[in-house]
Formats: sequence, structure tokens, C-alpha cells
Amino acid sequence: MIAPANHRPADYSPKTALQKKLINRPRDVVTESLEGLALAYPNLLNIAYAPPVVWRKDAPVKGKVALISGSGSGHEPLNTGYVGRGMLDAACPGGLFTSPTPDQYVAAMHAVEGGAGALFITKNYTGGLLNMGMAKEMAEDEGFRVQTVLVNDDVAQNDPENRRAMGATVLVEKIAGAAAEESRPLDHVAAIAQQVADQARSMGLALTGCTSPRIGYPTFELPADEFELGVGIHGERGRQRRMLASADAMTEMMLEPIIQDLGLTEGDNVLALVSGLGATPLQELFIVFRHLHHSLAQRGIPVIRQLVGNYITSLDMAGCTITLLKLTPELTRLWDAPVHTAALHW
Amino acid sequence: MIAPANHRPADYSPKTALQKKLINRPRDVVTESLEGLALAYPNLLNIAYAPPVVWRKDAPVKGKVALISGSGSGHEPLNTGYVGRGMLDAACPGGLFTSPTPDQYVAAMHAVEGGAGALFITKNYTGGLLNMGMAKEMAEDEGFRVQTVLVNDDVAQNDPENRRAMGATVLVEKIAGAAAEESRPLDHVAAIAQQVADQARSMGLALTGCTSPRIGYPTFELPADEFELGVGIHGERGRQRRMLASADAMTEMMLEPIIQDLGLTEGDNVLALVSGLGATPLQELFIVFRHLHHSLAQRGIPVIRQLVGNYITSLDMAGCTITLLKLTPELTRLWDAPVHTAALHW
Amino acid sequence: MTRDVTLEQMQHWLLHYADQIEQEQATLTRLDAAIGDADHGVNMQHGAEKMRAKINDLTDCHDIDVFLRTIAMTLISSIGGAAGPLYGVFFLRASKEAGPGDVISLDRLAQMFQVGLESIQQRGHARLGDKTMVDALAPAVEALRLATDAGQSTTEALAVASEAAEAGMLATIDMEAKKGRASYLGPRSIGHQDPGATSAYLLVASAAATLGN
Amino acid sequence: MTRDVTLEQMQHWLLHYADQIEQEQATLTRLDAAIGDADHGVNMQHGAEKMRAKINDLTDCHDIDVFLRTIAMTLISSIGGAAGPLYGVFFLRASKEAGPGDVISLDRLAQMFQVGLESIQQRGHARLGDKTMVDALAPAVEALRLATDAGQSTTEALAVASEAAEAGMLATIDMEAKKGRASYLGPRSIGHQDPGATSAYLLVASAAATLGN
Ligand SMILES: Nc1ncnc2c1ncn2[C@@H]1O[C@H](COP(=O)(O)OP(=O)(O)O)[C@@H](O)[C@H]1O
Ligand SMILES: Nc1ncnc2c1ncn2[C@@H]1O[C@H](COP(=O)(O)OP(=O)(O)O)[C@@H](O)[C@H]1O
Ligand SMILES: [Mg+2]
Ligand SMILES: [Mg+2]
Ligand SMILES: [Mg+2]
Ligand SMILES: [Mg+2]
Repeated sequence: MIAPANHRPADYSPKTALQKKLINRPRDVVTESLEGLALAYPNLLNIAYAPPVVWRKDAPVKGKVALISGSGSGHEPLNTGYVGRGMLDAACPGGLFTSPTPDQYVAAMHAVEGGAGALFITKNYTGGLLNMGMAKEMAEDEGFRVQTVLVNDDVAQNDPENRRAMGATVLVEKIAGAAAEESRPLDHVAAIAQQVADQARSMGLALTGCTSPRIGYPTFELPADEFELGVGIHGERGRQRRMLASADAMTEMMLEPIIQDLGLTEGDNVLALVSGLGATPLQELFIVFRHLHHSLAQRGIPVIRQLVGNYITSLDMAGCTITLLKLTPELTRLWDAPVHTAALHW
Repeated sequence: MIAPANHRPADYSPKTALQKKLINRPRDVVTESLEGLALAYPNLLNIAYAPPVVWRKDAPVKGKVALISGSGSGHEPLNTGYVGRGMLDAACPGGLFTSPTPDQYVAAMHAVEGGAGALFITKNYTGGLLNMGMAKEMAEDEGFRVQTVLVNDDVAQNDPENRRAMGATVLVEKIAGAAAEESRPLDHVAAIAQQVADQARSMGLALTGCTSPRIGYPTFELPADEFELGVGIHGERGRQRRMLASADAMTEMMLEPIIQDLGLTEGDNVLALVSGLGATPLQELFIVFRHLHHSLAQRGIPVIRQLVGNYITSLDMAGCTITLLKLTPELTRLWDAPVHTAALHW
Repeated sequence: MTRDVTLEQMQHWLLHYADQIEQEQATLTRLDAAIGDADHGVNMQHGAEKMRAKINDLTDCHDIDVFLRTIAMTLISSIGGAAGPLYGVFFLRASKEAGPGDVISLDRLAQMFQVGLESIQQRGHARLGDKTMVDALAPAVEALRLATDAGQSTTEALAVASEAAEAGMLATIDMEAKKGRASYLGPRSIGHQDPGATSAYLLVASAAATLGN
Repeated sequence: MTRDVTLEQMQHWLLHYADQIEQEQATLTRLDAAIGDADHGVNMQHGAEKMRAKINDLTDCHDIDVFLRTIAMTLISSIGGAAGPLYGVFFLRASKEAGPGDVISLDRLAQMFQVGLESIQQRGHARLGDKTMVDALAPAVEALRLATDAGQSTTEALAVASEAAEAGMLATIDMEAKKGRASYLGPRSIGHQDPGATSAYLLVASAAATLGN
């Protein structure tokens, strides 16, 4: 016995309980989901399974910096849904909530590098940093040029070193993707990516926990009248539990620290991303966006670009995250540039 | 007392219970969500509130048949997310799960009719038929030309007269929208729309009930090891309760009656829509699509077009619906035609 | 004993009905949650609010047909769902039957209910026993006709109509739904009272409470 | 009394460890569910499966450094998350310290644990008390060094190392996490045993169960 038996939901039995999920064997979830993705986007995506890599059908694009991103599975459409023209060249899906391994990035590198080097989009998690760090060393040993951008936008963490990557990941991938598509050199693409990462901040809240199919019971249970403020996208609890409030009030609780931390002031233009965490209807996300838009307008900070929907999720968690990016005309232009992926298209 | 007090969840109190939803006052959900939608798509959509209508910014398009659809709210992105070039001219959002009123359609007519008449996409529900029927009479009284297409694709109902409209709605709207964009006359557009409706069938399953913000407790409670087979998109229970099974087995239970009813045989090409009901992660939908694709391939029925995601939902219900459309080269061509809406874009 | 019904009484009827709906809206919705889509109370409440506002605005209306037509249009443009158009055509057809003037006979009232019910059935194709509002309205219409023909007072006639509506409403519990959303459940609809039959009973009960003399 | 450790023993050590992980994977995941993301057991189990397969394949390996290097690469490419690279660098660095040949001294083993721990700390920047695997490994490394220097047998030395690892693992319960995913919870991480410290204890306990003589 290495640990005492903890509380588990009363009706949970690891042997017999079938989960309320559309899955076959829990251990096959990631692979089978990738197979479905491949079948759904036959003209857009190539997919390999050992190790798992998803990449653009038209890669390698000669002379273009390759954008490579990875993350645990369970955040869909991140990152597999962002592979395609104008965004990522390859995504490396890990296990459920598990940072992918270095060999995945190296395999991605071989599949998509077009002679202009690669930008690795690194999410600030111990696992993300360590695995990508190793991958970079391995790729460089093979003679590839690699730069990284560090995404750490979560203002729920006071210590900047400890800030998790959240919605800014999507914005970095889109904008750096547009820059790469313009055939800019690796240095430029990396600099733009880092600018986006530096000018974006996020905060999330959860109304429920989420259930990983590998364990079959929720990561946490919340009383009917409470929510978790300051959650990440891995089913973790947040920084604090609070009493439920109106959408407007809860939006304000997320918005305030973001504005503070970004130092937004009257006249700044922003891009807003409101993403559901997986089980929240679109309807509610628009209600959150409505208040966010009004509240920022009242402070003289117009939202001039936005994305509202499920863009970075945490399995079947109810709740949402908010991300704001301080725009410049150049970032706005790159945001508006065409993109052609499974989840983002214009 | 007109009825005995029924069972309600123990922790439900209509006065004090705050719901696990991102909403303000329950009665404002529909309006505030539309306000958020308007703010999120300022270049695409016009929105009026009394009565509620969402329409293309570039409408009326002269000489083009106007496509108008309506449904209760809570099915987002249906139908507001399908307004735009290549699809709907206007959508009329009703209350939560409530068919919109005739005056909404008449107002939509005034906003978007471009001189070539209008096609009303009628979902086969008592409320849908009656309200649209009245709207048609009123519009014709004002001198407009109106035709209707009846969508009733749900094979869970044995009596065809009683078949609900499900995912075929999305397919009808896309394909008829493409036909209208080609400036075809009203008769042609109506005929194409009816062909799609006639050649499409659907079936759904629910892993959980859903909670309308107007009542605050779920429409039904399911034991941990059961699901509802043959549900609609209004939180109703299905035709039967079954024991949970693997995704492959549950997919087969939906697929079989659809194939039977459509009379699909070897060599037929189909379009498949796998839509989440609101609280089901994308990951699981791809697992369902994977099996569907394989199972049809084994029968010699290739899936040559597909859509996997949240396209027609039922608030925060977990589960999915499957829709198959028997394709012709012409329908495939129209499906592939460009579309530019909030929820569908290519 | 006059058996006439005045416009003023009709206004009281529908204000009373609006109150009843507001009071019972949670129950109506709960009934609809069991076999429908949990919106009947919400929809009817929306209609009740608009109807009350309309009646309070309509100060210079002197004809029952104009009044009822306005009610019909108000309900049609505010309730939605299945119930909106059905209650709408009930009042629309009843308004035609009433004709102009600010008073009608009990006989005419019975006739209005009769043709109102008919147009609900024309639009919705529901028959007795299909577990819909028709199951509350049809017995009420018949009772009202019989009592009227038997020379009973408005109060008496509407009281028996209300009792018949209540019995019809309760009878829906054991029925299997053949029309409307509850029919999707097939045999699983048995054992639940129909929400529309319940709101229809309230309409007749309100008439009994306000139109008598 | 020989204090040598052979390649064959090392193979048994890691096969034993793989068994332990498989047996305790639900517990490791449950611990991670409380303060992390509920995947530590799943990740380690994946690594254990691959490691076992690799050891069974590796029939013609005669050098401890090659063996441990292969284990390192296998863990790095199969565990993922934070634990994969950290256990990976532990074995990578230990392999360099071991050098070629199929037998090493206890002193060398103690040294391997020492430098393995150092490279975990170089990569992860965790210090004692940060509520990580370091809190189980560091006391074990120290106990192993002391016992080795004191001339104890391999069995004795690894037994005290295992006890120290267990005590270190249990000590994480009262710590506030400063590194890794649990640190996101701040003070709310207190009261829970660290999953990585638990799998690290199992690694040392397996060594004690297999490397003695
Ligand atoms: N075809 C029909 N004929 C008569 N009444 C009907 C018919 N369909 C439904 N109803 C009535 O409407 C009621 C439901 O109304 P409501 O919940 O407001 O609309 P919806 O079913 O569209 O959600 C049912 O309880 C039933 O009494
Ligand atoms: N910076 C670090 N240094 C040392 N150990 C760490 C560090 N970060 C995390 N860990 C260890 O890793 C364990 C979690 O591993 P795992 O759950 O597999 O990865 P992840 O946290 O990426 O999901 C923690 O319990 C902790 O012991
Ligand atoms: Mg993890
Ligand atoms: Mg309804
Ligand atoms: Mg209803
Ligand atoms: Mg973990």
C-alpha cells in the first residue's frame, strides 16, 4: 500500500462501470480519435501513429518556416484542428493531458521541415518544456535549425514563471502561421510569435470537473452552487472556489486580472477569444462575450477581433476561458490573413 | 392544484438555486446570446430583436431566392450560425426549444426577399408546421412568393408523418443555399431542397438529459449505466433506454436503421454528419465517425463527404446524432460550393 | 336571469386566465418536461404577459370580435411552439363567430367554443384521445352545448363545462400520445398529464370564474 | 560479502519496477487526479509496458551503460508529461556514470543515483521541499551514500535508501507544491501525497527488492 484509498464517487467501479462517453476501450481513445480525424479530413491532413504526428498534406513547403506544436490530447480542436495552410505545419498529440514525447517532434520535423528551420510552440508546463527541450536538442543534433516561443498567458498564477499556457496558444499559432506563410525568416517568425505570447493573457473558470476516460470519474466534484476560478485546461481545480454568480459577474472576475496584468488602457485595441471548455453550449459563450465586449468598450478598449466557440478545451468540462491580445496593426493584419485548417477557416 | 407535485432533483430550489451555467437572468438568455452573436460577427450578420431575426449583411440579394429557416433556440449553431453567403439569408430564433412565431418569418421576409421569392425550410414539428404555415399565408397575403420544404429525417419514429427534423436540416440549408446562390428559380431551389430532405435520415442518442435555463433541472435523469436511443434535439427522452455499450456498438445501433430506411446499397455514395448534442467532446465524435466510416465501407457504401462537430445541438446534452445523405454528383457539387457563415465556411 | 356575456366580462376572463397561467407556469413546464420539451409554461407565460399588456392598452375597443382578434394575434406572435398557433386560431375563429358588438348570448358563446375547437382540430389534426388540448376542450364544448340547450344559466353552463374540461385533462394521464411532441415517446408517454390539456382546462375554468352572472 | 551489482540484477530491478507500476497505476493516477491532471499512473504504465518489452528484446546486451541508455530512451519516448523526461535523464546520466561492463560496485551504484538525481534537478529546477519526485529521491540518495560509505551490504544499503524514499514520499503530503502541475493549486496542494514522489519511491523500493545479495 503506497497510499490510503481515497474517496471515489459511490457508483464508480473500475471493473464494471461503463462511462457516459462515446468511446471503446479507454486506452484506444487517442488513437481512434486520430483515425476519425484522418478520415474526416482526407484532403487536408496526413496522420502517422508511431509516433503520433498530424501534418499538412502539402508539407514540406519549400522555403517556409515550419510551425510545430504539441500538447496532450483532450484539448481538441487544439492542436490537430489548427494544422493547415496559414497555421501549423504539424501537431504532435500526446496521451490524454500528457505532453507528447520528444520523438514525436523529431518525426514531425522530418515530415514538414522545408529548409527554413522550424518554430516550436512551447507551452509553459514542466512536461511541455522538458519534452520540447529534448526534441530541440535532438533535432539540432541532426542539423535542423529550431527556435522556440514560450506561451504562458494564464494570469491565475501570480508567479510568471509558473504561468500555464492557455488560449494564447491558438493566437500564437494563427499569427505566427500567417507570418511563416509570407516566407519570413525563422528569426522574424519567432519574434512575431513571442510578441503575441507576450501581449496575451488568459483566465478560466470551471462549473464542473472533467472526466478522463482513462480513470472514469471526475477530477473534482463541485457543490451545486460553487465554481472554480482560475482553472487550467487539464481538469485541475482552480486557485479558489467561489459562489456561483451571474455570467456578467463571473466574466468580470476573469476580465479584471487580465486587464490589470496586460496593463490595457483607453485606446488599446484588443482581440478577444472566448473558448468553451468542452461541455458549455455556444449560447452561453455568446453571453460571456457580450459582457466582455461591453465591459471593455466602457473602459475605452474596443474589441476589434474575436473568436467565440470551442477552441481550447478540457475534455467534458463545463466553463470557459477568456484570452485578450493587445493588437497592433501588423498583428491584426496577420490575424486577418487566410487560414485553412479543420477548426479555423477564413 | 392542477397537478400533483412531481419529483425534482433534491438540491433544486427555483428561488435560490443558481444554475451551473454562464447566464444572467434565465429569461434573458436568448436575447443576450443574440447580442453576443451580433457583436462577434459584425461584418456578417444583422440582428433585430422585436421580433428576433438574424440576416445576412448583404441581403436582399437581387434576383436570388431567399432561404429562411427558423427553430427554437438551444440548437446553436443551428440556425443563426448558418446565415451567410451560400446558405441561409435569414434565421428566426425562437425561445428555448420553442418554434418561432409567424411574425418573425414575415419580418425576415421583408429584410431579405430579393424579388425571386423565398423558400421556407420547415422542420416537421407541430409548432414548426403551424407557425410557418401561418407565416406563409401572411407573406402570400402581402404578395410574396413562398415555397416550403419539409424536413423529417428522424428514423427513430416509425410513423413517417411523425418524423422529427434533425441533422438533415443543416444539409438542406447548405445545398439549397448553394442552389439559390446560382440564381436558380424558386421551383428549382425548392426541388433540390426536397430531394436532400427525402434522401437524408438521422438518428440520435443521449448519454444525459439537458437543462433548460428556464427550468434549471434536467429534462430527465439517466442511471449511470444507461443511455437513451432515438432521441430528438429538444431534451426529450428517446424511444428506448438501453445499457451503455462501446462507441462502435452504439454507433451501429444508430446506423443500422438509417441504412435500412434509406435503402442504401453497395455502390451508393453518402455524406455523413456526426453532430454532438452540446456537451460531447470533439474527440468522441471522431471515434463515432471512425466506426461509421469503416462500417459503411465494409458494406461497400463509401462516405465521400463528411462533417464532424457540433452542428445541431440540444443545449448541454451529452450524446450525438448521425445523419446520412445519399449523394448524387449534383448534390456533391452543391455541397462543395463555397459557403461563408459563422459555423460553416469553405 | 340574463344569459348574455359582455365584452367587459371577456376582458376579465382573459386577465384572469393570464393570472392563472402565471401562477401555474412552473407546473405547466414541469408537465412538458416529462413528455415534451419543458417549455409550455414558459411559452404560455410569455403569451399571458403580452395579452395582459394588450388588454390594458385596448381602452377604446367596443367590439368583441375586434377584441378577440387582437387577443388571437397577440397570442400567435408571442407564444410560439405548437400551443401558440392553436390557441391563436381558436380565438381567431371565435372572433369571427362573435361578430361586432359588446355583448353576445350564451348560445353564441357555446358556438364560439365549438368553432374554435374545430379550427384547432383542422390545423392540428388531433382527435379525441390523442393526448392533446383537444381532450380537455372537446368535453367542455359538448357540456357547454348541452347545458346551454337545456336552458341553464351562464354560470351553471360554464361550471359543467369546466368540470368536463378537468375530467378530460385528467383523462390524458392514461392516454398514449398520438400528436405533438409527446407522441415521440410512444407508450412511454402514458402516465403523464398533457401540458396543453392542462392549460386548456385553465382557459375554461377561467371562463367559468368570470363569465357567469 | 560482494557488494557488486550485475547487469542481470539491473534487468530484474526494472522488470520488478514495471510490475510495481502496473500494480499501482490506479493509485498513482488517483494521486495525480487530486493535485494534477490524473495521468501519472497512465503515463508510467505506458512506460512500464514499453520498458518490459525492451528488456525482453535486449538479449544480446552486455554493458550496463548500453542497457540503461536504452531504458532511458524508451522511457523518454513513451511516458511523456513531466515524469518521462525526468526519469529519462535520470537513467541517461546514470548510464554514463556506470560505463561499460556487466557489473558495477555498490559505490558506483550510489554514485549513479547521485548524478541521476542531479540531472533531474538540473532539468526540473526542483529543490527539496517543492513536493516532487526529488523529495523521495534525495533522501534515498543520501541514505544510500551514507550506508555505502559505512560499509553496509548492498541489501542493507538499499533497504535504508528505500526507507528514506518512503519517508520522503510521505513527507510530501504536508508540503505546498512549488514545481509541476500541483503548484497551480498553491496552498490547496497541501494534504495530498505527490504522485511523482510515489513512483520514485517505487523505483527505489524495487532496487532494494532486486539488487541485494
Ligand atoms: N397537433 C396538435 N393538436 C392539438 N394540440 C396539440 C397538437 N400538438 C401539440 N398540441 C398541444 O400542445 C401542447 C404543447 O405545447 P407547447 O409545449 O407550447 O409546444 P411545443 O410542443 O412546440 O413545445 C401539447 O401538450 C398538446 O396539448
Ligand atoms: N520540475 C519538476 N522537478 C521534479 N519533478 C517534477 C517536476 N515537475 C513535476 N514533477 C514530478 O512529476 C510528477 C507528475 O508527473 P506526470 O503526472 O506524469 O506529468 P504531468 O504533470 O505533466 O501530468 C509530479 O508528481 C512531480 O513529482
Ligand atoms: Mg499530464
Ligand atoms: Mg417547444
Ligand atoms: Mg413544449
Ligand atoms: Mg499528471
